[in-house]
Amino acid sequence: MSAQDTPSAPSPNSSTGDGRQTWLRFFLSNEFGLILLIAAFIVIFAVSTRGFLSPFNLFSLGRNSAVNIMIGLSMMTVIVTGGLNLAVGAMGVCAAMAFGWLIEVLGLPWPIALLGGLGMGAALGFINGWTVVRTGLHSFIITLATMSIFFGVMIFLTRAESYRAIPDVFSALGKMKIATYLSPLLLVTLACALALTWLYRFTVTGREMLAAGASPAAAELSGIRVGRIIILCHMLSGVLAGMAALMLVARNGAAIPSMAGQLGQDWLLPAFLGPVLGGTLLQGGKVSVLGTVLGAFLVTMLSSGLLMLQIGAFWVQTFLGLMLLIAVLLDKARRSYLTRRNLA
Amino acid sequence: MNTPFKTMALAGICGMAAAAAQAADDSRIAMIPGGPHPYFAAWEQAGADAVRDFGIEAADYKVPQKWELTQQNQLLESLLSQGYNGFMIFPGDPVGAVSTAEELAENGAQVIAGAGCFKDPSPAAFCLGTDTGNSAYLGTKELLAAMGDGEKRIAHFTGFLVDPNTQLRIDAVNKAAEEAGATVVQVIADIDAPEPAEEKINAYLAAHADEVDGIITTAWVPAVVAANALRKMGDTGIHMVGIDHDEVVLTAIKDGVIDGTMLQNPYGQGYIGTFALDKLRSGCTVKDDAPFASNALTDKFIDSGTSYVDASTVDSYIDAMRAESDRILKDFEATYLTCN
Amino acid sequence: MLQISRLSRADWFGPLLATIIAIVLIQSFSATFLSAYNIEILLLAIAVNALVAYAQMIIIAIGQMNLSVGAIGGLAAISFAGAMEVWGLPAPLALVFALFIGVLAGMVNGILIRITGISAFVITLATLSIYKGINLGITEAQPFYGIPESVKSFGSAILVGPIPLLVAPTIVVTLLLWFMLRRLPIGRFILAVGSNDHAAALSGISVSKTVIAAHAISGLLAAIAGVLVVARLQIGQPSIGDDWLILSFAAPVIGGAILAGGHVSTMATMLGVVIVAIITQALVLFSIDPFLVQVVLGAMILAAVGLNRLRARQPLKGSM
Amino acid sequence: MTQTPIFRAQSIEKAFPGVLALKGVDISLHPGSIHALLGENGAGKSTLIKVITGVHQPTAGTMYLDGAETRFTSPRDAIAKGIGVVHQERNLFPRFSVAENIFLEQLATSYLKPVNYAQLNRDARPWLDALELDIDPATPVSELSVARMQLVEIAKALSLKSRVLLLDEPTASLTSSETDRLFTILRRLRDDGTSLVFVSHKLEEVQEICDRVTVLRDGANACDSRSMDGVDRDQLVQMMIGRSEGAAAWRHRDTASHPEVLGLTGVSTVLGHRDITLSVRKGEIVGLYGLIGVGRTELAKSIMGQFAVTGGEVRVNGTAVQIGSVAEAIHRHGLGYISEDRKGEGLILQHSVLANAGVPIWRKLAGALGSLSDGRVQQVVTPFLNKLEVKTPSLAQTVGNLSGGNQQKISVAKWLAAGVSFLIVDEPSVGIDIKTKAYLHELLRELADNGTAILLISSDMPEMIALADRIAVMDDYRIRGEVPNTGVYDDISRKIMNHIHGSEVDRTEFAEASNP
Repeated sequence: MSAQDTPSAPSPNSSTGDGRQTWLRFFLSNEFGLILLIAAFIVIFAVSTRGFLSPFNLFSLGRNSAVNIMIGLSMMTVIVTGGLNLAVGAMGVCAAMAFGWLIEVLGLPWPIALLGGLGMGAALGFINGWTVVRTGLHSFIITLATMSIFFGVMIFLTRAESYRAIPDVFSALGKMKIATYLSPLLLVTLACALALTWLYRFTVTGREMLAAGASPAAAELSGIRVGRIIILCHMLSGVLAGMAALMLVARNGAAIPSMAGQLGQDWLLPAFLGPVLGGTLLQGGKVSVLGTVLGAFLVTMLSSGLLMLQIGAFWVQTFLGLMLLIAVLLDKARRSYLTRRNLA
Repeated sequence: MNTPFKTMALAGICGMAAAAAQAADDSRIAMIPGGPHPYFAAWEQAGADAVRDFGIEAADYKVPQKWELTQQNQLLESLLSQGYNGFMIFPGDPVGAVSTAEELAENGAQVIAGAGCFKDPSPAAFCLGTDTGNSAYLGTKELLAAMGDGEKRIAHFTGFLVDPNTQLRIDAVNKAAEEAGATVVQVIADIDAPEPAEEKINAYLAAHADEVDGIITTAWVPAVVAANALRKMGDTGIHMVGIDHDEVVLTAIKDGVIDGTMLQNPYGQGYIGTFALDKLRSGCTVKDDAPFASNALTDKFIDSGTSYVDASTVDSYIDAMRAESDRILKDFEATYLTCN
Repeated sequence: MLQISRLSRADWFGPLLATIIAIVLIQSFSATFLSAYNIEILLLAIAVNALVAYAQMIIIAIGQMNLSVGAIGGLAAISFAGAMEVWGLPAPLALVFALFIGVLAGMVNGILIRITGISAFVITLATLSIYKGINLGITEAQPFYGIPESVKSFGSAILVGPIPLLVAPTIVVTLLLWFMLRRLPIGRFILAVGSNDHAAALSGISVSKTVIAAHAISGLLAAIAGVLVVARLQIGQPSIGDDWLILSFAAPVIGGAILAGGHVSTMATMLGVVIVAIITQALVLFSIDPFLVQVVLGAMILAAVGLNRLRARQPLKGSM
Repeated sequence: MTQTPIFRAQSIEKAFPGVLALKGVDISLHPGSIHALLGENGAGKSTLIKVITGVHQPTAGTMYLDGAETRFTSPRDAIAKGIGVVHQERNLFPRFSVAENIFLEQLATSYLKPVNYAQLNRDARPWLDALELDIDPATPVSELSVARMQLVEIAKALSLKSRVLLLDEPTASLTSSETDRLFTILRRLRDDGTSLVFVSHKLEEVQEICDRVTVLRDGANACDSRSMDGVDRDQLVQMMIGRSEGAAAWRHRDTASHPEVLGLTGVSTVLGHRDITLSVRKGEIVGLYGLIGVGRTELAKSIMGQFAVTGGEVRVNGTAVQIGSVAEAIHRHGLGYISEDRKGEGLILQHSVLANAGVPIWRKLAGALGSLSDGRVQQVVTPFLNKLEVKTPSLAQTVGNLSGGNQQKISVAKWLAAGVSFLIVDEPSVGIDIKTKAYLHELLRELADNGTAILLISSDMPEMIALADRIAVMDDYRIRGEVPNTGVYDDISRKIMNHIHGSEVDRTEFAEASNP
C-alpha cells in the first residue's frame, strides 16, 4: 500500500507518484500534523477566550510570529549542517546595533544601514562557520563561546546604550497594517521562507548544504567544498538572525541591546522550537522550511492563547512547556500510528 | 505577602479612603512590570485596594514570565485584546517599549509609566516612579556622610548593564563621589541575579576589603548579597548604603551591619497609578502646566518618593513612605489633572 | 619520559596545567589572590559550580544533553526553602524533599526520552520550560526568606582554615561520582550506553534503566547544587539556576568530555570548574571593565577547548 | 551424523511491517560442527541470526534447545541459554579494557556492586589464552588491531559458556594470515564440542572450514543443514542465486600504447606515503593490492586532493597538477573515487536516489543563480541508472532503504554520469552478494573498455585477478613492486606475497606496533 511497496522502474516521471500517494505522504508529514494542531488550538482559543479573534490580536499574532519564524529559520539553516547555533540572539542583536550605529552615528540612509546590519550578521556568521570548520569542534561549543564574545563586545562598544534615531519610515513598518490584519513584517518573513524553500529545492548551493549536513564525508568525496558550504550556512544564519533583529528594531522603533535578553539567550527557545516541531532533523541533512514556519507559528499562537486564557501569568511557562511536550508526543504517535496502519 | 506590605496597604487605606471619588465605570486597569521581581509585588495589593477604594472594575497585576521586552510586548498586546484599557507599565526598555505603548494608546487605552519611565516622546501621560539617578545620588551622599572623615573609597554594585538605569546610577554615584572628593574604586555591574552577585561581590571583597571604605548598592540583589557579605566578614569598618526593602537589608540596618537603605515606594506607585489611570479614563486630562519634574528620560516625571532609612528610622519606615504616598495622592488630581 | 607522556594524555593533565599556570600568573600580579578569604570565596563558587557541571557531565556521558539542569536546580532550591518556610519542615526533611524533587524531575526527563524516543535536547527544552514554570508558578518570582538558622549557619560555616563547610558535600559527591564512573557497574553502563547504546543493549545492559538512572543522578546533583545555593545565599531565590546552562557545558567540555558520549572525567570536569572560577575572579581582581567580562570568558572557553583539542590530536608531542 | 542437535529451529517465520523476511526456515545445529549459513544479501541470514540470538521474536515457528522447546525473550535470555554471537558490526567499547568488554554481560546483573578489576583481569586471562591472544586484559580495546578486536569478541562470546556460537562475517576485515589463525582457533573450538555457525560471503572460506551448510534464498531454505561433503562451489552458488555463477574470467587486454591518464612520480603525502610512483593509462585497470591499513585508501584520498601531496609530481593527462581539493579533482580534472565505506563516505543514505546520483554534476547542470531543477538532473542521471539496472521504486526513494548491491550501483552510476576519465574503485565488492559482484566486475571492464582509466583497490585476490591488467603492491605506505596479471592465481599470489614479505623483515605478523 505504501510508496515503498510499489516497485517501478526509475523513469523521469515516477518520482511524483500518483495522486493518492502524494496525499498519503502529505498526511504522514509533520507539516500536516502541525496544521491540524494549529487548527485545533485556534478553535479552542476562539471559543474559550475573549478577544482571541479580534483584529488587533490577529495582527499582533502575525507580527510576533514573523519574528519568531525568522529566528527559527535562522537556527534551521545551521541545523541543516548537523550543528547548532547558540549565538543566534547575540548575532541578531549585534546586527541590529550595527544598523542603529550606522544610522545614528554615521548618518547613513536606512537602506544602506540595513545592508550594513545584515552584513554584520553575515560577518559574525562567517566567524562562527570559519571557527567550526577550522577547529573541527562541534558548533555547539563554538557558538556557546562566540555567543558570549559577540554579545560582550557589542555591550562594550555600545556601553549598553540604545540607538533610537531610527527613521520613521522604517519604524512605521512595525506598526503598519495591511488590510487590517497583516503586518508587512509577516510578509517579509514569508518571502524569506519562500526564498529558502527555493534555495533548498532548486539551487545547487542549497542541495550542497543538505548533502554536506547529511554526510560531510560523502559530500566531500563527491566534490562538494564542505567547509565552504558550512561557512555559508552560518553566514546565512547570521543574515536571517539580523533580519529578525531588524524586524524587532522596526517593531520597537529602536535598536536595544537587551532585545534578545542577556547574551541573546532569550531567542534560543523560539529558535529551536520552530525547526524541531517542524521536523528538521537535529542530525542535519533534512530540512522543512514549511514545517519551521508552522512550528514557530504554533508556538507563538500557543503563548498568545495562553496569555488570553488568563491562566495565572506565572503558570504560562509551565503550560507552554506541557503543550510543547504534548505537541511533540502527538506528532510522534500520529506518525507511528499511520505508518503501522499503512504498512501492516 | 510580607508584613511590611500589609502594613503599608493598611496605611494606604487609612490615608486615602477619603480620596474616593467618581470613577469611570468600565476601567480595566493592568499593571505590568518588566518581569518578575520582588520589588513590584506590592503593586498587586495596591491594585486590589484601589479597586475597593475607588470602585474601579478591575486593576490587575500582570507579570511577564521573564525580563524580556518581547514577553512584555506580547503580554500588553494580549491584555489589550482582552479588553484592558488602562496600563501602568514598567517599560522593559525605556525606548523599545514606546512603540507598544503607542499602539495601546492608538487603540484607546490610557498609559502611564510606573517605577521606571519611557523615554520621551511617548504616549504615557506621565511617569510615576523613583528617580533612580537621584536616589543613587542621595544614597551616595548618605554613605559619604556615614563614612565621616578620612579617605573615602567607594565600591559600587549595580544591576544589569542592558538596563539604561544602570548607567544613570553609575553616573549619579560618580557625581556624588566627585563632589565630596571621594573616589569610586570599583563598579561591579551585571549582577542582578543571586549567584553571579554572590560570586563577584564576595570575590571583590575578599581581595579588596582593605582598599574600600564604603559600598553603595543600587540594585535589589547586590544590596542583599553585599549586606550578607558584610555580616559574614564581621567588623571591617566598611560602610554601606543599600537599596529597597528586602528583609535581609532591613535586618542588617537594625543590626548595624550596614548604615541604611534607599527606599522606593512601589505600593504608592501602584495605588496612585491605578487612581490616576481611572481618572484619565473618566475624561480627565493632564494639565499642560502640571509641575512635572524631569529626569534623563522624560520631562513628565512624578517622583513617587524615595527616602533614606537608617537604624533610627528603620522601624518606622512604613510611616515615612505612607506620608510620602499621602502627600502625592492628596493633591494629585488638583496638581496634575484637569477634570470636568 | 614514557610516564610523563602518558600523563600528558590523561584528561585532567591539560586543565591541571592551565589551572596551575593561571594561579601562578594571577598570584604574581595580585598578591591577595591566595589570601585566605579569597580562597574561601573561590571554594564556595567551585563547590556549587562543580555540582552543576557534574549534573551536565553525567548526561554528556550518555551522549545526551540536559538543558533543564538549571530549572531542576531552581525547583529543588525553592522546594527546599518553601518546605521550611511554608510547611515548617525541619531542614533535614526539607533537604530530603528537595532531593526527591530533583531525582523525580530527572527521572521524568529520562522516562520521557526513553518512551518517546525523542531526542534529549527537545525533551529537556520542554521540561526546562515546565520546571521553570512550576517554580515561577509557586513562588510568583518572590524569594522564600524563612530559612532556619541551622541552614544559614551551615552555609557560612568554616570547615578548617579557609575551607568553608559547603565544599564538604561537593567533595563527597566528587569522590562518589569518580568511584561510580570507575568502579560501579551503573557508572560503567552509563559510559557504555554513551559509547554505543546498541552494543550496550546486546551486552545485556538495559539502556532504558541506564538512561533513566543517569537522568535521575543528574537531577539529584542539580538539586544538591540548588540546596547549596540556598544555604549560601540564605534565601530561596526563584532565579537560582537561571544562568547555569553555559557553565554546565563549559566545565565538562574544558575537561575533555566528548559531547557524543561515552567519555567523561570527573577530575577534569572539576578542574574545568576551577578554571572558570579562577578566571571569573581574576577579572574582578584586575578590575577589568565589567563590559568585557563576557568577552574574556567566551574567549577563555574557546581557548581552553581549542588547546584540549590540539593536545588530543598530537598526544605524543605533548610530552614535556 | 545422526546425533541430536543442540539447537533446532523449525518453520521460523518473521514478519516486519510490509515484509515477510523469513518464510518458514529450518536449521539444526550439532555439537562439534562448523555450520555455514549462506545466502545473498536480503535472503534472511541476518534476520535468522537475530531470531536465534533473541534480538527478534519469531512471528511463527518453534525453536528447540537440546530437544526441548524454547524461546528467547531477549538477547540476555539467549546468552543465558548458551547462544553466543559475534555480530558483523563491532560491539566493543573502545575505552573499556579487554577484560571489562569480555565480562560486561556478567556485570550487567548488578548495578551497584563495585567492579573488581583485578579479579576481572585474572578471569579474562584463560579466555584470551584459549584464543592465543597475548594481550594484557587491562589494555583498552581501542589500542588493539581490528583482528584482535574480533578475537576479543569471540572471547567474550566464549566466556559466556556458549555452546552455540554464531559468527557473522568474522573474516570481513581480516587479512588472509589473520583469517588462517582464526580458522585454527575455530577448528579447536569445534573439536572441543562447540557448535559454530559461520556466515560469510567468501565461499572459499566456507569450503575450507565448514562441515555443514544451510542456504537461504528469499527467506526460505534452499537447503537445510546438509553435510558439506561433496558439495562444491558451483552447487553452493546455484543454491544461493538459483542459477549458476556467470563465469567472469580474466581476459588479456593490451593497453600499453594508450596515453597515461594519471601518473604519480615520487609522490609523498602528509599521511606518510613515500616515493609513490604509479601510472594508469586510458582504458586500463590497475590494481592496488595490499593489506588493510597499509595506506591504499589514504593514497586514493590524497590523489583526490583531500590530503596534501608534499612531494613528487602528480600528472593528469600528462600535465603536472596541484590538486587542492576534492572538488577540484572532480570538476577540473575529471577524477572520481568510489569509497570502500559506502554507507559513511560513498552515499548520503538519508537522501534520495536522485540526489545521490546527481551530486557530482550539480554544479555542471546549474543555471542562472545556481538554480537547478530535479528534471535536469533526472535527464542526465536516468540513463545511467537504467543502464546499471538500479532497482528502486522511484528516484525519490531514500538510498538507505535499498540493498547493498543497488547502493553500490548508485555510487558507480554517479561517476558514470559525471563522465570522469579516471576512477578509483576502493574495495567495490565488500558486502555485496555474488550476483551483483559479477555484474559489477562486468561493468568495470566495460568502463575500462570504453576508455576510463581505473585504479582498483582490493584485498580480494580473486577479484584482483579477475579485473586488473597490472597489480601494484603496496605495503607500509610505499609501492613495493608491480605484478603483471597473467590470469594464473597461484603465480600472482606468490609474486604479490614476495613483494610484501620482502619488506616485512622486522615486522610482526599482525602488523601492529607492539607495546614496549
